[in-house]
Amino acid sequence: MISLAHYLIVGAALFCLSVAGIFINRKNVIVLLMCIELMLLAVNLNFIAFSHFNQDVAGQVFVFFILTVAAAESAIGLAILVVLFRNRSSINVEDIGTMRG
Amino acid sequence: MKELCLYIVLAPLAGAILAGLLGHVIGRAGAHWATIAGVGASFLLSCVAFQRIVLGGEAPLNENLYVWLSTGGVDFHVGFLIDQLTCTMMLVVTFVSWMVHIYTVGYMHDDPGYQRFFSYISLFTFSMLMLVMSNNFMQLFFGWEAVGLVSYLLIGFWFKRDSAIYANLKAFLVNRVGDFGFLLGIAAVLMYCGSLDYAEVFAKAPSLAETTITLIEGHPVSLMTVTCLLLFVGAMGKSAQVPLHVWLPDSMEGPTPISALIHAATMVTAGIFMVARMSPLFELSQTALSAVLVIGSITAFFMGLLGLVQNDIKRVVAYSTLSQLGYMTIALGVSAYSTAIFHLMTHAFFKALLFLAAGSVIMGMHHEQDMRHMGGLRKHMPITWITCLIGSLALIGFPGTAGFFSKDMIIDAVKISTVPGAGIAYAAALTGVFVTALYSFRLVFMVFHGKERMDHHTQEHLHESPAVVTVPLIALAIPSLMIGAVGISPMVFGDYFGSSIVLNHEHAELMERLHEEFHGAGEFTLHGLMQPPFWLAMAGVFTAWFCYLKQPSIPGKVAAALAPVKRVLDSRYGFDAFNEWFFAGGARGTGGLLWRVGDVGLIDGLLVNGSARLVGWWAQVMRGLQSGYLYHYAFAMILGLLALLAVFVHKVLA
Amino acid sequence: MQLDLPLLSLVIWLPIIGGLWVIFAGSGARERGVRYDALIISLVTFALSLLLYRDFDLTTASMQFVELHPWIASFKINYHIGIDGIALPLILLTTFTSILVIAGGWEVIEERVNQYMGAFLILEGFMVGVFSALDALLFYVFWEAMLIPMFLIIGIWGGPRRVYATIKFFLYTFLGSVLMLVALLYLYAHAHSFNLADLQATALTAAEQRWIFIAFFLAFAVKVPMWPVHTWLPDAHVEAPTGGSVVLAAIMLKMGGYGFIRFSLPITPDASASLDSFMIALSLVAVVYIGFVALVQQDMKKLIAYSSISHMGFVTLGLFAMFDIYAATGDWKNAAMGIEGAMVQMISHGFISGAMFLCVGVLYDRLHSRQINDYGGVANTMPVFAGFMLLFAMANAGLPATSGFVGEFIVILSVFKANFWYAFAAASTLILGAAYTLWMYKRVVFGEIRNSKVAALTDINGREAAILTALAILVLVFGIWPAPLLDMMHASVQHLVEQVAQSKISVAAYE
Amino acid sequence: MNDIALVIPEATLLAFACGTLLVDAFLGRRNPAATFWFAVLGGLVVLAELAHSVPDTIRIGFAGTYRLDVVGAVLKTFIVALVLVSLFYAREYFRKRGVSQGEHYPLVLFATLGMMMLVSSNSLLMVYLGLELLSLSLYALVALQRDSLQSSEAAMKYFVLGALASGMLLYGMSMLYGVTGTLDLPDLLIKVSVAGDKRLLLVFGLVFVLVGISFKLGVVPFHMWVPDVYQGAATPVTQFIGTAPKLAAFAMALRLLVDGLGGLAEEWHQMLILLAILSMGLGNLLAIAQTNFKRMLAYSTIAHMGYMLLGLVSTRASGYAASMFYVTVYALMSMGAFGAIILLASRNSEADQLSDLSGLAKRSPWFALIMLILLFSMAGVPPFAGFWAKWFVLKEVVGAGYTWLAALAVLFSLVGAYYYLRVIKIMYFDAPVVSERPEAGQDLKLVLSVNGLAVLALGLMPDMLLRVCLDATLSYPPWQ
Repeated sequence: MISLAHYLIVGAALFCLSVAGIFINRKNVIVLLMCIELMLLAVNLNFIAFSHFNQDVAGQVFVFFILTVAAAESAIGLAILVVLFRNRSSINVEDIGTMRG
Repeated sequence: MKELCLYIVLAPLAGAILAGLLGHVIGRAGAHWATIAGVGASFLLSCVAFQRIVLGGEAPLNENLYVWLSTGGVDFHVGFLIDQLTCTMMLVVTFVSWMVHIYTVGYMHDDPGYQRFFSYISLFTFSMLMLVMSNNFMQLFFGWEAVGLVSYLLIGFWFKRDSAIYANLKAFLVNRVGDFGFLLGIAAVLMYCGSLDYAEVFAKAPSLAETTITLIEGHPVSLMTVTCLLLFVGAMGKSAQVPLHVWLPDSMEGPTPISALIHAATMVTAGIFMVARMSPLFELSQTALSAVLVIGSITAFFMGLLGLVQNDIKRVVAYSTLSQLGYMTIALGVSAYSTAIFHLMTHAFFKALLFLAAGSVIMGMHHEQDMRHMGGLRKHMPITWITCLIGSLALIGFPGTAGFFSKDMIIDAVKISTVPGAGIAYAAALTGVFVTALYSFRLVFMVFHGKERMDHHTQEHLHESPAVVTVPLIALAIPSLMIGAVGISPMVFGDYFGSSIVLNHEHAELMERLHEEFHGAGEFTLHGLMQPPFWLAMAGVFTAWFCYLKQPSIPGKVAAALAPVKRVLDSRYGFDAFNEWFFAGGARGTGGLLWRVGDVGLIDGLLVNGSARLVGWWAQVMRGLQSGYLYHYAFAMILGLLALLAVFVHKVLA
Repeated sequence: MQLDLPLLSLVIWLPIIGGLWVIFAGSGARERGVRYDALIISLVTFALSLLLYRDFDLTTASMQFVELHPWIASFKINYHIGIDGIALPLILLTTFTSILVIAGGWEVIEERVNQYMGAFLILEGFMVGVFSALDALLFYVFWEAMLIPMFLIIGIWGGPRRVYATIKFFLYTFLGSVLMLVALLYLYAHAHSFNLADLQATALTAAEQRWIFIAFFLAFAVKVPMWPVHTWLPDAHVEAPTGGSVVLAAIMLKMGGYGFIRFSLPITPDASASLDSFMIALSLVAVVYIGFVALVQQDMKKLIAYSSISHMGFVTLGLFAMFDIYAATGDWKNAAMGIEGAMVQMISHGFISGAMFLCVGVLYDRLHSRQINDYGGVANTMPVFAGFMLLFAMANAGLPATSGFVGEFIVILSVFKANFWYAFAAASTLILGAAYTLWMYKRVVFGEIRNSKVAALTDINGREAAILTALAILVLVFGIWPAPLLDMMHASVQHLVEQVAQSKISVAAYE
Repeated sequence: MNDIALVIPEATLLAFACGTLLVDAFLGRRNPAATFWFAVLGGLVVLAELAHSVPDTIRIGFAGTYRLDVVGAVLKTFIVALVLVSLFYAREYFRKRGVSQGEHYPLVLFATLGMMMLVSSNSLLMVYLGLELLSLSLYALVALQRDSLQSSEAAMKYFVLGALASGMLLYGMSMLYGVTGTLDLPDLLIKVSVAGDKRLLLVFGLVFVLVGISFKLGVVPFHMWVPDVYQGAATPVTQFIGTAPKLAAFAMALRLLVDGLGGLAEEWHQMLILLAILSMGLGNLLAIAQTNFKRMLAYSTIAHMGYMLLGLVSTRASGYAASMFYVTVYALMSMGAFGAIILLASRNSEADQLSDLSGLAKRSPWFALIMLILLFSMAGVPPFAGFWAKWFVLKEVVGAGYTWLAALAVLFSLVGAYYYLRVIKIMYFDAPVVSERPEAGQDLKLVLSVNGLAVLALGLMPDMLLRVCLDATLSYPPWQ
């Protein structure tokens, strides 16, 4: 039997992975976008698990919204990436650091 | 009567304001006429007051003019107390001042600051009158400081001279040291008597005789001793008692008329007057009186010695003033207040005379003051010579002159006094007589007799001073001769001072004994011829004659033989050097240290700018955290998250 | 005739609005022409403040000319103003000094004249506001707002190190004030009112009082300024234009003393009593330490600035010696004497320091140096000026018959009752004050003409003479007859003493 | 139908936002002003509607996800008003720089819609949606300056960090949802207070939610995006980000922390104290070291948000009013400050360096004065509005018993005063580098003047705004 805890642990693990990906990755911005997606998915997993175990449908509704927003978010993210690449000719995370201090 | 007093003080003030503020309008003549008239009026009115109070036997006037301010339940007044003591002082002050005013017309004739000078001396007269006529400590202090101010102005009258402006600053500051004590004394009076009016204070004082206060934990001291000593510090400053005497010789940088008026006849005797005025307080503390006595003795003797080595004519007279002030202080110390005041009065006349005569000499010598370049002036300036001789005789106490009566009376009083310290005082006073005679006649002989040592040009132009100068000399010479004989009987022994001077029982006995031995002025004079002071004085005159006329080489030999002593005397016992090094230098050093280390270094450098720098440094350091890299930013957020989780989840668990 | 005008409000707002008018009307071509407007406004303000004096009732301690309008009704903050015998003299001092400042900058200020005059007028209004506010928040608003024009005055028209000086001035004072704000808020949490009378009536425990006292202390001590938070003053004074120095010395410093009187003493009487030896110690340090420091200054303005600190030491001394005086004599009447002495000292210091700064300003305008060493023998070329400066120097040294003497005299007399050694230390100013003032005077005014620049000096003109004469008259009048000044404050001081005598702790414990 | 009545302003705004998009697409090239005026018209209409929609009681709609209450209505009014003003600044900026950016206006309107949703949200879902609509629009706005490296860098940072923050927010929401089984905020409030042994999980979720809020507010240590975005974005965008969204973020905090998680106030008020101290400290400290005016203002924002949080710390109605007052006044001041940069900008220069302000008092006395008012106000010096803002939150902090916190706060404001003074020093005491007067259209001058004078007027008579804020939060806290 897979308990709520199992779902939550998987969700947490995914979340941690994605978070780690965001600050450990220093090469490619696209990986950042992927990590963000992953993070949202981790949250989705949580919501669905809770929704199921709480016998409440609202959580699943939330997931749909998250998915939709995630799509929009990716679109904007990629658009920004394109602009950045046009200006910088690089999508290296380490190259994004002209403003500091 | 009140109006009369008002006119007495305001007349010189009006003159001063007129000459001071409108000096360029009324011109030189206008200035001297205005001030001479003012002071003259003041003198004449003082005579009226004297006539009514002293001779007419009217009750002393004690009235307040207005409330200066009231606070804490105490009213501070401006008012007059006109009693016998005051009248005497008023008379002396206005008379000498008047003479000096007239004299000044001649003396300052060519000075560009003519109006200013008249304004100052009239202002001085006003201040001095306020001082002596006051009926309370506040006004006394006002007059006290006001005369100090004028003294400051007049010493620095020739403000271009470095020595003059050095001297006037010094005079003011040293006087301020005295005032420092004086003010504290006044504060003590106010605290324990609840008033500053003489009448109330003196009425209250006897009940405080046994009161003790604690200044240092565990050492109670008598209130009256503390108060009187503090007040006496003020007197020491003003009346130039050791060690606060250092300003007086330097004050000779001022024009000679004011040396006569301020630094000989009147202002410097304010301390003496004050102590006499405070006799009801001083009588309550034997300790204070002894201190007064000892200080007076030291001043009388040691300052006299310094007169011997001076070559500047005015400085000789200045040191003689110091010495004479010492005599007066001695008299105060043995509670012979009336004698002190008597000597004050005679001294005012003959010392003013001596100064003015010296001034006359200086004029004749074209502002040469070194006696080594004088000599034989007797022929050229006969009136000056005669009057100066009279003054000198009075000074040394030649029997019959004014100084004889007052000074011998002091010596007599000290002789029979049993106060602690009277022995020293007697010795000092006696030897002082010899010294006085020596330096006085050294002056007379060096200036008026012997070879003419001046340069040719000066010699050709030597002539007697004009009438405005000689008339005051003569006018002062008369009382210098006469006033002693006239005054001694009533002033010292009579009921002259009435209630203005109070003696306690013990001291009254002293005066009684003196009185018993006194049988009139004439007999006193004859008696005086057989007393040691006379012979000592004569010895002094003889020595002066021998050393400076007969065998002029002797002084040099003596000086060479006693080189160390000469050095000590030349350095004026090292007071000046010590003050310059310790007080002036020390204050500057302390100030510099506190400023650089305290203000600039610690407070500003370390605390204020230091904390500003610290903040700036932190800002720079913390800036480094904002590295510009996305992953650092994300990491910061995650750290923040974890920290919050750690703290608060832990809290819930606990 | 009793005017039905809100007189006090007029005295506050006329200069503020007038100042704005001067700034705006004076932009462009009329820049210098508005000097007349400014002068007239300041004169009218002074005249109005004299009406305050005329109609002032000397017999009562209660507030007069009270105006009370709701301002921030949500928190019961009111536009509540009124004056008593402690505020009135300070207000008169303010309005009077402002005239001098306007006149003092007449032809000296050449740049942005309208802003200069306007800033001073606005400042004047704020300062009067401080002295008349009866609502703590209103007080605070005026108190802080005052910093703005002063900050600009020093910064724009100041000397070479003006930026450092003005920022230091602002931050220093800001530091103290903001902590006072916290204290006021704390009081509000207890009293639910910012009305001064309510705050004064609020019961507080000893610990509370101590904290509040410390917060107030920082605000007021910086302003006074007391040692060791005084170091902004020499810098600010030195760099400020003459008018700025005058206002700083003559009025702004008084706000510290006023604050102690209005806030610290009545609101935290027990803390004041228990910390009084601390305050006295600082005051005496100010008198003695700063006196020595003043001695070695080479810059005239710095010297006068230090002398201000030293003289202001008497103010705090007079205020906080009251407890010891009471302990020694058992009579609160004696304590009142110290406070009145402090008040007189404040007023008189206003005249004298203002005059001294104006004197230095006169020299600075001609020679563009404040260094003592650049002068010497000024009396030869500027005899009239030398006379004025002598008077003010003597007043600064506390000579009797000048107002400078009165305050010091009363304070010394009263602290003697507390402790001989307090008076002993305080009286040292007699020597130190004379030493630094007259030594400076000697080096600047006396002596041979030191250099060709001094030789070319011209004596003061009519405008300068008028300003200095006005001050000279006041200095002398209040020296010769200070009674009217003290009569103004007797009732109020008496009331203050009664307030302070009343412990708040027992009430607080009971509650 | 009843539900629609609740959202008439929002619906109108949506319509206008879409309309603006269309107008820009069809008319924008020939007539750039058309887009602007259409957007302004939209703003005005919405404002009018909002003014008529202040409810007497709380009204709930859309299956409990949406609510209309006084505080919401007031905040929305403020937000739309601020947005409207910012449009004028934006137009002048684009005109000066010679660029036509018609996309700016619809994006602003969409962001405004997001803010309104956020303000009116009654469920975690609506909070999320409103937040995302706002954030996504802002990302786009920041990136809008397509040729600027700094802009795109800023946009990327903003985007990634923003996504991370919303991920955390969501994760926290999922936890809350899991424990309580509801997304409804009022429900949440009730269930949280009876959660008992599940408190640990709730606090766990709370921390994540708080991170989301803090990010939006830009509170240390979730502030790292603020300086870069403020500096990198075009000035009107920065201005926009720095004003109205702060109100929205405050609303978000109010909704989530008070309306939803009031039961955890014990925990979150301590967290807020911590965050507030860090923000006030670090924000003020780092602002000192800046030479770029926009970046300096960014750090000052961080500090200001720290002060704003102080009001929430007191956890009582007047405290919320204090925060609301603070954030409103702050938005007004910040609007003016960025407005001044726009005023100084020219075709060739952004004029965002501090040195660009040098000698402003000589070049333009009036606007230097306006700037002076704004800066002193930010420093919290009376008689300007910023003083009352600080005063109010400090009063609440002291009233709640945290006198030490108030003392700390004022000490930080001392540090803050320093860098505001430094700007004034540059304007007033330094000699001008360029001598010409700043050129700008009359409308900008008018708006900026009114903006500055409003700060003064609010300082002299703060009572009206205070009363509005106090009345708006009268029903708080909801658990009483």
